[in-house]
Amino acid sequence: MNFKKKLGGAMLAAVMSTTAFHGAFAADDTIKIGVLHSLSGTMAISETTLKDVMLMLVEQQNKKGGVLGKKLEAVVVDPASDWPLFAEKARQLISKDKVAAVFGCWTSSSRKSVLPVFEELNSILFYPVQYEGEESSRNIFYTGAAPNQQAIPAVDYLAKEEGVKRWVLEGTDYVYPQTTNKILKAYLMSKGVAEADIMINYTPFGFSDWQTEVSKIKAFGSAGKKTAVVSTINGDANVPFYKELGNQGIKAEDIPVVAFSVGEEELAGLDTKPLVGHLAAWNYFQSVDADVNAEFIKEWHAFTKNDKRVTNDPMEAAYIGFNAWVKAVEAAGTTDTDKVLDSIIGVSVPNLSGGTSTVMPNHHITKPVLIGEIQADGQFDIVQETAPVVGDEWSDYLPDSKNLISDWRKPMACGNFNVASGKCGGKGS
Amino acid sequence: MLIRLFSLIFLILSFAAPSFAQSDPKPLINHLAKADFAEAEALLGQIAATGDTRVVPALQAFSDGDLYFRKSDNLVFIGKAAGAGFDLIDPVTGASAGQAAKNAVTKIKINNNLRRVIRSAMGGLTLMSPDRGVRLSAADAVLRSPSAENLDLVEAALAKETDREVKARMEEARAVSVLSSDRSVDEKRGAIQTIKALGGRNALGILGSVSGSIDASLKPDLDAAISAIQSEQQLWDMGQNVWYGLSLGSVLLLAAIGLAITFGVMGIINMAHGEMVMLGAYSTFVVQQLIRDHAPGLFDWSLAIALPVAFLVTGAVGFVIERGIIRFLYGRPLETLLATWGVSLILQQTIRSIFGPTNQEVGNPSWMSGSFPIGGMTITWNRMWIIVFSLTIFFALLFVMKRTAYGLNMRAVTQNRRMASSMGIKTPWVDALTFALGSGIAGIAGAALSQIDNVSPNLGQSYIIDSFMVVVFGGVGNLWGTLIAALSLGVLNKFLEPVTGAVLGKILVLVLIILFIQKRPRGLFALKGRAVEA
Amino acid sequence: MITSFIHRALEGKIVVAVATLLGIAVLVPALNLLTPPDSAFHIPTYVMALFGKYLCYALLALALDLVWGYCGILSLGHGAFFALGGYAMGMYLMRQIGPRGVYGNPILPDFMVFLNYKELPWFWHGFDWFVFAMVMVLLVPGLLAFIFGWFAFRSRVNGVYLSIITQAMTYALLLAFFRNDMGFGGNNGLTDFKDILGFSVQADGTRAVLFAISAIMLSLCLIVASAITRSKFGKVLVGVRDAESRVRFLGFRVENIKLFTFVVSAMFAGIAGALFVPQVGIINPGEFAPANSIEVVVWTAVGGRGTLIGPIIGAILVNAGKSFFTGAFPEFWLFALGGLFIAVTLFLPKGIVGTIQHGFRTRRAYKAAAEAEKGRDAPVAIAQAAE
Amino acid sequence: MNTIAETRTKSLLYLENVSVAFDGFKAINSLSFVVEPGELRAIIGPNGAGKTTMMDIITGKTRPDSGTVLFEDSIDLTKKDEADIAQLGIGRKFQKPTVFESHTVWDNLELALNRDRGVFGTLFYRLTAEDKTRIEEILETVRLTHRKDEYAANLSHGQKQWLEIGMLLAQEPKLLLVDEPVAGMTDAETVETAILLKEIAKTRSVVVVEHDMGFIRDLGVKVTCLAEGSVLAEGSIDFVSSDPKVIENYLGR
Repeated sequence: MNFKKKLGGAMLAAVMSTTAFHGAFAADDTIKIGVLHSLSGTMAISETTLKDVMLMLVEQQNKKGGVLGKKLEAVVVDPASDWPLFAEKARQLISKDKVAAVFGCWTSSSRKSVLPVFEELNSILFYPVQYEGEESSRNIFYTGAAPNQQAIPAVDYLAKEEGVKRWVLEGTDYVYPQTTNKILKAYLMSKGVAEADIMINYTPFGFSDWQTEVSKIKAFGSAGKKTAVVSTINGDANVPFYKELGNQGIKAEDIPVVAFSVGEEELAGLDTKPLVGHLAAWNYFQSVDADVNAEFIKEWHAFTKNDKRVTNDPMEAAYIGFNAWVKAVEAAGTTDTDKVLDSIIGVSVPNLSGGTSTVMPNHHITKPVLIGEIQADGQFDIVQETAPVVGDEWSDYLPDSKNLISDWRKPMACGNFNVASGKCGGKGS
Repeated sequence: MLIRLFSLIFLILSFAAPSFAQSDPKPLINHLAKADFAEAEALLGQIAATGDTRVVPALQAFSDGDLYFRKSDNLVFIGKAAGAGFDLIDPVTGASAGQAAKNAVTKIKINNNLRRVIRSAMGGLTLMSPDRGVRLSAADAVLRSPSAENLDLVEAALAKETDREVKARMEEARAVSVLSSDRSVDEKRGAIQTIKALGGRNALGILGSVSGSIDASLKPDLDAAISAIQSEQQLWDMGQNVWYGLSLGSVLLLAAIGLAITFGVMGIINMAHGEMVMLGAYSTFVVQQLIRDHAPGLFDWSLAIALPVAFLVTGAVGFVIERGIIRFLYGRPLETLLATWGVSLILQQTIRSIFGPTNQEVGNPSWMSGSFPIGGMTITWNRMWIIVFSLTIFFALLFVMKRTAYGLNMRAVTQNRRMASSMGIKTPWVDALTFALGSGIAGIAGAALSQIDNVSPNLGQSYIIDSFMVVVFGGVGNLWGTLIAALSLGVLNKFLEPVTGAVLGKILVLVLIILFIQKRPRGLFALKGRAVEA
Repeated sequence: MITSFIHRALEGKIVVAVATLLGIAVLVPALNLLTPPDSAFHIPTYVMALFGKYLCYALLALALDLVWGYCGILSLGHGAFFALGGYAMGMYLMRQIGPRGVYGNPILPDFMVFLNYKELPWFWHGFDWFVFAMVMVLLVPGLLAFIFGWFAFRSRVNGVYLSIITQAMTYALLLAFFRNDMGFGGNNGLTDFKDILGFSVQADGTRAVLFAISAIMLSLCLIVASAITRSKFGKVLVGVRDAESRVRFLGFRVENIKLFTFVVSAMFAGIAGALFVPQVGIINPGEFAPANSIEVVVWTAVGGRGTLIGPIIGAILVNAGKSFFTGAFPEFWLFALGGLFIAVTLFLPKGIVGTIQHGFRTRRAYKAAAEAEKGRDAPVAIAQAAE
Repeated sequence: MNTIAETRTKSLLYLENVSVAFDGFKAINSLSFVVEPGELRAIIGPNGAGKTTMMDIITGKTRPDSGTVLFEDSIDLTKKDEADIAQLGIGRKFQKPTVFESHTVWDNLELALNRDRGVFGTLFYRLTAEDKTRIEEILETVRLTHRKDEYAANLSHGQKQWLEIGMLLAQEPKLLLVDEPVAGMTDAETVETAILLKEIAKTRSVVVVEHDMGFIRDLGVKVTCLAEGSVLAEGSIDFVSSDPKVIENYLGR
């Protein structure tokens, strides 16, 4: 009987000591930032790299003298690919560790899970991954691509340069592909593509047997019109997909595949020779020819002590987000959330493709869109680069969001202002 | 299209003087240095029109991304990476043109569209090659990218061709070119028949592509040909589906077969089974890596070398797990579930710590890449070898279990431990070896699965549930049941998939298994009688 | 009848546990709300939220203990019932957002708007009404358990087979809820809740009340579980666990006994899920993942199955450990968890509470044996002489 | 011999032409067998003769492939499951003593009592004075009164056998099937058990399967010898043990 109480006591003590443990590091002359990326579980495959990038950026910044004369300190936690744990860890970072800002999340689910926490506790999250849009929070900055910064330019390229008339929208069955494909379908139809020339198809997460799907694509592609596949297939399912494509002899010259979730890191697990010519659309490729990029890659190799480690788009997004935050904090002279939120809008920082990216009032950033073809060495050959594009959080091609805009500057300070009704949604007014 | 046309006109105008007089392709090739994609396309047309077969290596190099121009003088060369720079080769004569540092030359951009143009152009240019194989692939190239420009070349080549197979292919290539040309209606009608006889998806595509523009009088012939090919294709699709099902089934079999021993025969709910598969895949990766670094010539043998390595590595890990943990848990099956789940977490994290969380590249040896056609079906080599391989393992295992002394001991121990031990069988050894065998087979399976799936620390997780379903569905303790269950679930899945979609298909299969277990609580091939209850 | 039923539940250690829980239900929110933040006794909101979550997990573990510890049914699918209860609550919370969603649609939740739903799917109706939603919290998991159990127990699917098909069940539900066409928000699930019964879910006061309710529900369920296991029915349950065929040949309908327990347990899990959702602010298909259900088994095993109190302690301990490790030593969390699984099965097969109880019981058994020694009669004496 | 029609009218248990096969092996082969009310019957036979399978069929654990199994002339047992059959009044003791080891002796008997066995009946069950007396009686009968509060796990093998018999008594069956009750018992225990069974058989029918010929002699009742799934011989122990077929099949070995 007694032992239950004792156990309870011991447990409380354990939790308290965790607090103490962290507290010990909380010296006054450091500014803490949170790193909220899964280091175990299914998402570790993608997110661990971003944790490393953040640690590298913090180290570099400290070499430059830190921020506001204080050293930065990264607090790394592991939400273990478990969405409710993301919320718990976010709460812990903000309330207990008192971090000034958090860099993290990969999947939309994890972002949706922490969003209420950031709004409630009024902190800042930098989210570095391409996503489906349809969201704008006062406390979140979206430095990855919105659909218009990736999907639409890619489709334009295929239609123009390759004369594609028939489209397969192949995706993993979750929100990002569903939304992107809805937007793309509306866009393609607005460009005069017939509904019969669009095939949408979904597969489960981690799908590995692509034989039927690939032969379906082949069949759809044999109608005599130039066909392309727009792939929003998620991480793990890509390797077997491309292997099947290669083995069934679908060459990029016949049916090109353009992917939005396949970057250098994913290709690192693949023999890319049969895939030469298939495409990807991102805002950054490791093969970008720019001095700032060469420098970044050099530092990355030095930091990871591995000159085979590749760089990729979410890393660039993390880089931009981090630098924008640093600049905004320097400008505001404080890490206070409200002041930083004010000062960060309009901040321009160099991106890794040789230009600059600006934080826009809708909490998205400007970035050029690059289309690359896969090469035999696992890198991308950039075949097109656009002028910088502003991330569009509310798609113009979805009926319910085309009237919405987001502008977090005062006096509007609204994430979903309806230009038709002249009201800010979500406030109940 | 319009833009292309304009740029073509622009090009012709801008290069008007040289292009008319040109029979030497070299200046044309040099123009590629500063051309954008549209200009390059026009230039390629002109290069092909010279009919000069000396340009073939340059076109090939362009297609492979090996064509460079020298920044100092904008001259174009084929570049072969050599040390820190490039060996430059003259694009037409093939003569060496010295070397250049990496930053002294720039790669000429290429995209899919240009590659397509090159393929067609090269097809036309190499139709007359003295090499039979080259002619055959040239005819193929023409067949795959029909273009009216190739028609004269094909006909010229046809006239000289003597080899029967090549001739037949060229006839088909001619038919394809005829359809997109402005030849007479009769000639086109003949072409439609030739293509119809050719059959297959490609033929369907060719006929479909002209259906909009073809002469109205040919329309009935065309439609008849299309529907004939389609209905034939439907039959082949059925066959193809069965094949896909068997192939998926063989993957399930591979994944499950080790479990059929550790779970089915020994009764251990081995949740670490998936991680054994993963370890096998990582063993393969390490072996390939060593071969790449030290003996690249052996690469095609890498899988053959990796198989025993994977077997031994995972077998050894299995041995350690059995001796260290599982032997204390016999008779408590549900607790083996907990312990082995713990083992699986530790193995996953260990691999993640050593190799990192990202996918590792495991290459396909050449004999496992690509595909070959059987009628209207495409059989990929890797799937085919995996089917062969999984059946081989299955029968080898069956042999070990039923025909060897060790197999007899193993069955004796699992049926009545005490009796077996009093008969002088060293039960601890048999247990450890059996678990090692099951693990080792999972490892081999991992080596094979590395050919079609991701090699990442999560690899095992994706197979564990399916594996249990197969063993339970087949009937625990029955190897034949495992085989039948794997293949039938594979085929069922592949027949559901086109109807319901992949996601719903998978859910339905799970629900069907649940329902089936209600009907036959001990699987397809369950032992009956009193023994089961004991 | 009912009073005696409940009265029977209140055995010594259960009383202590319930008292402790009720004490926590009052004390923790009070310390959170009434003390100033810099006080030494102040419990920060995030700690309270954390413990609220642990309490929900504890209830889930208790639910599993009822079927596994007492009835011998190792369910690897209890996460499914938990998630279904959570979804029922989540649907209520979604409907409460009303026109405050980003698109301002008064009826449709945001995810339906941007996926072009024209109207509310039929199964969403009624969830704007709290009482209905709460009934569903019990009914949906209960019904699934009933249907599943009705088939499985009637066909005498047992042991490992049952475990595997419960796993198949939760896996199938995982895949189904991932599908966007199901109308449950796909992989993002349901999130961004605003208020519950008119109170903001993010306010400290609401959180404190939710915490208190979690603790109270846990005590209630503990009492019910104790009453069940200490009744004659509970003895039959243990009988089913230890010698199912004997129970059958005594004339009990084993399938009904299992079914009742399974359904009650699923409902407990549903309640746990429903309390979990407003406290963590999200429910998504990840909760259906088979690995989650296996983790519940571990909490139960660590604490000691068949002890009711043990699983509660196990759930809280393991999750506190998880919070600690994933914060302090992120890379080692899986090693620690994996090691725990192995250590518990090898060295503490009865779990923490089970081992302690076993200690007591062995001592009692020695005493009893000593007494038997004194009063033994002829056959026993002969039997022992013969040995 | 009686005609079939005559037997049917007064039999408690009636098996005719029952067959069952497991994976091609005929465990029971057109077996016919009758037990009359109040009868104590012994069954012998070599291993694999189908004794336990026959009990499985009677108690509903195994379904016969063909044949008739009637209880009290009218109830078709092949249509019922174990719980139904137990509730009809057929009790069964297993070869290996099967009691609830983590319950006390008292609880074991309480569970076995012939009371409402439904979910809610058991949930709200309270021990009445009448039930208490009944349990105490049985405890006396099976000589376990002094160990009533002990966990069944702590009983000796013989005591477990008795506890199981006690549980069957608590069940108040009309027919009791007892599978090798004295296996592993000491001689003294065996003698006691024979006395106990005869006492029980005064109020109900009992079928005993046993190998121990001495024990069967002690019982002094009609004996049926099974071999290869059918009846080889039936009659007094002397009659059966002098049957040449029985000697060849069973005793002779």
